[in-house]
Amino acid sequence: MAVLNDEQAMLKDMAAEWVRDRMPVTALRALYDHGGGGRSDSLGHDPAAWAEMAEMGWSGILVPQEYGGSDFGYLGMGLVLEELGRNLAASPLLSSALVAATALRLGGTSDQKARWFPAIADGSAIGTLAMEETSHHALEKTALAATASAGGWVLSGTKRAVQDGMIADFAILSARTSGAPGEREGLTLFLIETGADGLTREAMDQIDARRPAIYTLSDAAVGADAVLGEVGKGADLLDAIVDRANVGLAAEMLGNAAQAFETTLDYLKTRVQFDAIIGSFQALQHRAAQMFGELQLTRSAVEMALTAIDEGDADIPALSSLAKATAGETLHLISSQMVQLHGGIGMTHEHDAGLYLKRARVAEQCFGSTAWHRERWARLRGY
Amino acid sequence: MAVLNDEQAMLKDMAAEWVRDRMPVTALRALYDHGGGGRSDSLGHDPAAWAEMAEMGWSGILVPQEYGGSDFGYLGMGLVLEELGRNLAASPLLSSALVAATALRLGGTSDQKARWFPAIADGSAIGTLAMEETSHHALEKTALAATASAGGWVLSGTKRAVQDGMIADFAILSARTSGAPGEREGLTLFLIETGADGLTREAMDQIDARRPAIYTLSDAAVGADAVLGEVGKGADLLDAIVDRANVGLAAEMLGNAAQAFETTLDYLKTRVQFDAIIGSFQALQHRAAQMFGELQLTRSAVEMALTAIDEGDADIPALSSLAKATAGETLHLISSQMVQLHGGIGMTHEHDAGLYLKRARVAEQCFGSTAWHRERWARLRGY
Amino acid sequence: MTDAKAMEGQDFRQEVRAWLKANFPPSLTGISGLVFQSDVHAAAANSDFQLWRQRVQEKGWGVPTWPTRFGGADLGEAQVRVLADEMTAIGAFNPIRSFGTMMLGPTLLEFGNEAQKLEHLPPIAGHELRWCQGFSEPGAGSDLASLQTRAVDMGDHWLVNGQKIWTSGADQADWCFALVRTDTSRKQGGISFLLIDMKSPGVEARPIILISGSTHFCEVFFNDVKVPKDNLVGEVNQGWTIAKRLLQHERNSLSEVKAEITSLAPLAHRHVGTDALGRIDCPDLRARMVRNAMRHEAYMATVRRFGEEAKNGGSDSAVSTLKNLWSEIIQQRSELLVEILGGNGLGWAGSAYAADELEATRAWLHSKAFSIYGGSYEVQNNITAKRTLGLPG
Amino acid sequence: MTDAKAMEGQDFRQEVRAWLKANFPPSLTGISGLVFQSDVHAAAANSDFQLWRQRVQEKGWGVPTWPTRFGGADLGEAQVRVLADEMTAIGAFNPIRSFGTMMLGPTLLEFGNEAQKLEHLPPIAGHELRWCQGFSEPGAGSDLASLQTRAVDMGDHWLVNGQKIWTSGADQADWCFALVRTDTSRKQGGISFLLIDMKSPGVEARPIILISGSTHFCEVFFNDVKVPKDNLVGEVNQGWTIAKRLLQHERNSLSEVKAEITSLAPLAHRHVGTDALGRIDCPDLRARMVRNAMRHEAYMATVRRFGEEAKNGGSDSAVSTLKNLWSEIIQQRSELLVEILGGNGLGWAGSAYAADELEATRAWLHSKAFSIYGGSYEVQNNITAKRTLGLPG
Repeated sequence: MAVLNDEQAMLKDMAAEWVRDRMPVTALRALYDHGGGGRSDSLGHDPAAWAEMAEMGWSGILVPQEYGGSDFGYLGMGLVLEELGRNLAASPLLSSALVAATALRLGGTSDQKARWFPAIADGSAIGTLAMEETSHHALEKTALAATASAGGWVLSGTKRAVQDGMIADFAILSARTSGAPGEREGLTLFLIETGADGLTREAMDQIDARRPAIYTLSDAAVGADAVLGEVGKGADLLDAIVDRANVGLAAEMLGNAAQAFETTLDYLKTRVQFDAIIGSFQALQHRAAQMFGELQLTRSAVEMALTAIDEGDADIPALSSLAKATAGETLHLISSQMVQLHGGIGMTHEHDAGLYLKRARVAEQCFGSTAWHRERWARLRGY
Repeated sequence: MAVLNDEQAMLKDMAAEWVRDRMPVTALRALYDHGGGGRSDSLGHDPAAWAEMAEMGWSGILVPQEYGGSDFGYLGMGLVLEELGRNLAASPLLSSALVAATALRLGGTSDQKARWFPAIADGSAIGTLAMEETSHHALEKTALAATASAGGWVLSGTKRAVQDGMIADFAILSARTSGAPGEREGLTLFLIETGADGLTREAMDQIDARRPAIYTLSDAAVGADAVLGEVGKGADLLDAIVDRANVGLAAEMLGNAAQAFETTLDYLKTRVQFDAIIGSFQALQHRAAQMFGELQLTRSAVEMALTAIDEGDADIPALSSLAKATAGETLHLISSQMVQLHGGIGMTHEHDAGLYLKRARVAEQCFGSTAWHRERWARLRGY
Repeated sequence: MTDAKAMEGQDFRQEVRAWLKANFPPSLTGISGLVFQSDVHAAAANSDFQLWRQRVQEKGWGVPTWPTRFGGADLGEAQVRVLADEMTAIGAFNPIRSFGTMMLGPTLLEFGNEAQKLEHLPPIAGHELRWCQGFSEPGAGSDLASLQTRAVDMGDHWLVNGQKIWTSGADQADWCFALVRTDTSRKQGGISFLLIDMKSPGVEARPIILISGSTHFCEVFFNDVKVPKDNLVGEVNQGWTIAKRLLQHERNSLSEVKAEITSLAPLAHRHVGTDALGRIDCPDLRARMVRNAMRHEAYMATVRRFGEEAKNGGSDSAVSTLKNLWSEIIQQRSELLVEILGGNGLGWAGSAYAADELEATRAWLHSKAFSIYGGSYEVQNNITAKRTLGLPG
Repeated sequence: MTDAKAMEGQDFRQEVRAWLKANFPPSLTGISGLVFQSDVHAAAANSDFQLWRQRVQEKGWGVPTWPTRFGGADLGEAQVRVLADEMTAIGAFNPIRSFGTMMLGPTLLEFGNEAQKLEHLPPIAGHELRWCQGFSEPGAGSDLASLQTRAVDMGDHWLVNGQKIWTSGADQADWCFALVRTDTSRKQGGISFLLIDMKSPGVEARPIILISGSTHFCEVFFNDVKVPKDNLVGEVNQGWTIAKRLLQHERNSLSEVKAEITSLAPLAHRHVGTDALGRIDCPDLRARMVRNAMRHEAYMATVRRFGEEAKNGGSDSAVSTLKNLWSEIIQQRSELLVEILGGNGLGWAGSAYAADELEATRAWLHSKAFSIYGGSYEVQNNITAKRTLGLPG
């Protein structure tokens, strides 16, 4: 653990306790149907739990105090996300209180801030980021078209895998105001309410029981005041938002991995085969030792990146990719080994191992895969 | 093992017996000085042993029968190289009887064949390939210039890491007759005698106690009849030669790896620590099982490639790279683990582990590294 | 092989070729027999498959090495190879392949009495009855010797009580070959091999839902199930020996899977894109794909090599090694396929994902079992270390 | 920290900064202290280093936490951190660092008697006498408890017979702290901790040639060596307890190595080339370089994190984990460096290779020891599994 100040330590303890009591893995299981898919009526999270989280002030951690938040910083937010990750708690905290709040912090107009920050902080509105159009993270491939009109802009196109997209009240949406797909130039970010005319959404039944959405925009009109940042220069702003999103997600993945490891370790200490506790077999001991080592690297990379954001470090892009890629590799390993080391029972839907495995792959892929972030880090570091 | 015919099985048995009796690893040690470098007076091999190998007909395995060889095929040659590899036997068999003989088979004129095949077959002449100019295999980077002259060509430039370069009587040498370094077009292969005017050579003190050489050519003249293949179109011919060289080297590496594994396995079965034979520790057992699996993949890849050459398979380039890369990865693993599993004693020059480690890295790098062959395979297979 | 034998082989090859030409329904060309093997409904619904099965059954070629009186064709190993080669050449498959033919059959041939063979082998050869394997138990996954299901000798029958788990297709099976404990005072030495009619009162099979959504595996409960004394195979307490032989058959069949390698490269070019040099546009993913594909190619060569060596009297001592290589390579491949699909490879169901994307996701989840069933990765490594490499302890 | 304490810290920082400015010879800026530590001749030849060492010694800052009467400066942990920070900031180093200061010193402070401390600590603090560590034996590499070197109580002295191995710098050492067997009937409980003068009759040190050509390690033979009774540290047969503490110091110092990361990318661009997209022109090598470098960066963050946590009262229970991460990452890096150099990275000596190429090759060979010495990779994993993770057995 990073060295925390008293307030951070208190926040972490509170989050740990609440997650343990209120959000056991069975809370996630309630989002699944009997056969292993998402329930048809699922929202992909538990609104009552979300209300409690807002009540505790977590949704306002990144909202400036003048707008009703605590401006507690990314390390604080990371501590909460890590605890939520331990039990795979599904909530829009990352999408709204980190990602959407970050977009407003970095690119929002004062009107946008005044309108949405208070609602993010008190949990009454949920924001998200609508960015991906293909199966892989690639902002330059954006094709969704924004055409200038008299009163503002008209948007047409499709966004996939909008996180918490079915419950979001507004989205930060990337669109192309000039140039062609493949170019970084010509992107612009818009803030659009999900109830807007011309915007329809369809839920995606994802393996982790979350409900991302496909947004289809057909001549959806927004005002000129919907723009975040500069028209046509949205790529850098979007990268900055996604950098912070990835670090937050990496913190959640650290929690996933830490708990998956501990659950597996407990199993190794109790399961008997061949007349021995299987945790006494040296091959499994060494595998556990290796996983523990990977967890150490991951925690360091995640906490370093969280701290860098709070400190406004110029190296945030590389540190963000380092955190996400390290967390991705570690979670991949540990979630796979969680199934393997539990043996047959780990293969059943009834057991938690599969839930960690499924969430792991979604998280690994979201906001750029492990491979994508390795490449980005490599370019940034001159390889 | 591949399924061998009677003659192949007999050859293999003979080679195994001779290597065991005549070329223990101590034979290699005689090429090292006390401190771990090559002896200053070393030729990088034992001429008396080489004479015996020629006597047994191994140097003529790839020489057509009309020129005094047995034309026994690449699988047969691979069997011998594998056995030699077991005890790290240093000899010019690969350079001369495989690589130079292959060059003549694929590109030699009838005069060249008549002059050199009989001498290769009876061991009275040693041939080699002089190809590399930089630290990495890259035939297109060839800069050594061949300028047309009245009677033929004048060569100027430098070749590095010419295998068995100090004892070779002639070399197949790649030179640029047109174009610029970086281009595949414009290469031509020449057969040059190492005693030629204008050719000087310098021994390289390599970690494996072999003696590759640097050849410096200063206006060295060769006749028009020194050309192999077509002027300016040498790249494809050279690739074909190197493909076969790599498979032969991979067979030797298979032998290196197999023996390194068996020696280590024997150690695991006898060394006692913590009151137990260390081979009873499960973590080491599983590591041994894994290495055994890698050896299986390697043997299959090597034998498949050897057979493909004998059958004139169109897929030789990819199968050659598969064999070399697989052997490289396996030998890398096993030679490193040989040191690790022997513990402190494996770190001493007195023990054989270091000799396997050193030879391994040289072989991994020679004729294109493991990474180079992975990339080549990937391009050939459309990745 | 002598010339005379080679000639015989040639004659047989001609016969097989002609028969296949006349009898194999072209509509089935290139279809994997596994499709029908694992789905009883698909098998029943396809009339060409029914026809093909009937024809092969009549010929005895579904179990070609078995004696003709048990439904086989009494062929020698060389002829079986010819038959397999010719089937492969035209994209045909053996429609009789099942748990019964691959595992129980060979075991009964070796350990069963004549009455058992006559009763059970022909329905297996005719694919009339389906068998399941009752070995694993909740407390004894890879550690079969610890099994607890009791069979008590009641004089005229065995009374069976206990629970099995990971029983493939138990809910659709007619019979079960099971390991049961007949002596509690010994471990391996107290186990017997019993044939149990799944329609017996007291037998209940409950499908288990796997992480892939599959319900192929079941829990099977035995509550005071009466099993005739004649259904014991071999001697009482000889079950461990029989099971070890049977598991050899299982491992052989698992490592024999000879699927063709379909390159993932075109899919990656489509989903991930291509860089200016024509490479898959994600270097780290590409590097891992390449390494996996190279290992896969070397693995397939290894399967062929072991096959060749086995024909020439080589040992099968490296089956555990093969199985671990296979599970590692295929699991990695499944992961890569999902990674190539990116966000589209993470769906469970619904119109937001294409059918082949959903199939890839389920197959990836299913692949996690490869290193667990049929002897876990860890157990296979133990076997390689001790049996193949001779390491102590 | 209270404000008053912080003020004190500030004052001390000013003092250190001023003293360093006045006393650190600029010619030594940025040089690793290890250069002089491992090469007695280099140390003797450099007059600035001699000067620097003398000044630090007089100040007591080579062993800043030791009491002043033993040659230290009696500083607290906070002051030591300030001292280290300020040295790092100007590229200075501790010139007194040795086996004696890092391992024997702390051990003597804890277990030695006053006479031993007064005799041995000042020469260590003054870097006047060199120590070596006589623990490993030919038959007991990682398994110290099996050691065989005997020390027999002869009334007025101990008589020592036996052989040690892997003794760093024994041929240049003045003294040896050794583990010896004083009771053959017990294993760990029969070991004592003895200080042996290397000039005693019967002591012989023979350098071992390593695969890297290094002769830093020695075999040490003890033939009827007489050792004064006073040279026993702690109680008879308490050696195991003392050694465990000492090895903790060793592990701490091993995992503390905080070399800066120098990117291998420029070297690779030079040797391997750059593709049309500006990437190192060998995708598989590049992918492995990137992964290694990312792990290295995360590892350095981990060292810093553990350092921070330790300052705040965290435990050092993960030292074995750190050591294995470190050895794996550095060994891989050494392999990559040699791979980047290609054929030029495979030379032993001579003009055909550049000096930095030869150095890289030797360093790579030497790096193979990292996972062997100071507790092998396997032993460290055992420790992590049992001590840190609480796994049984």
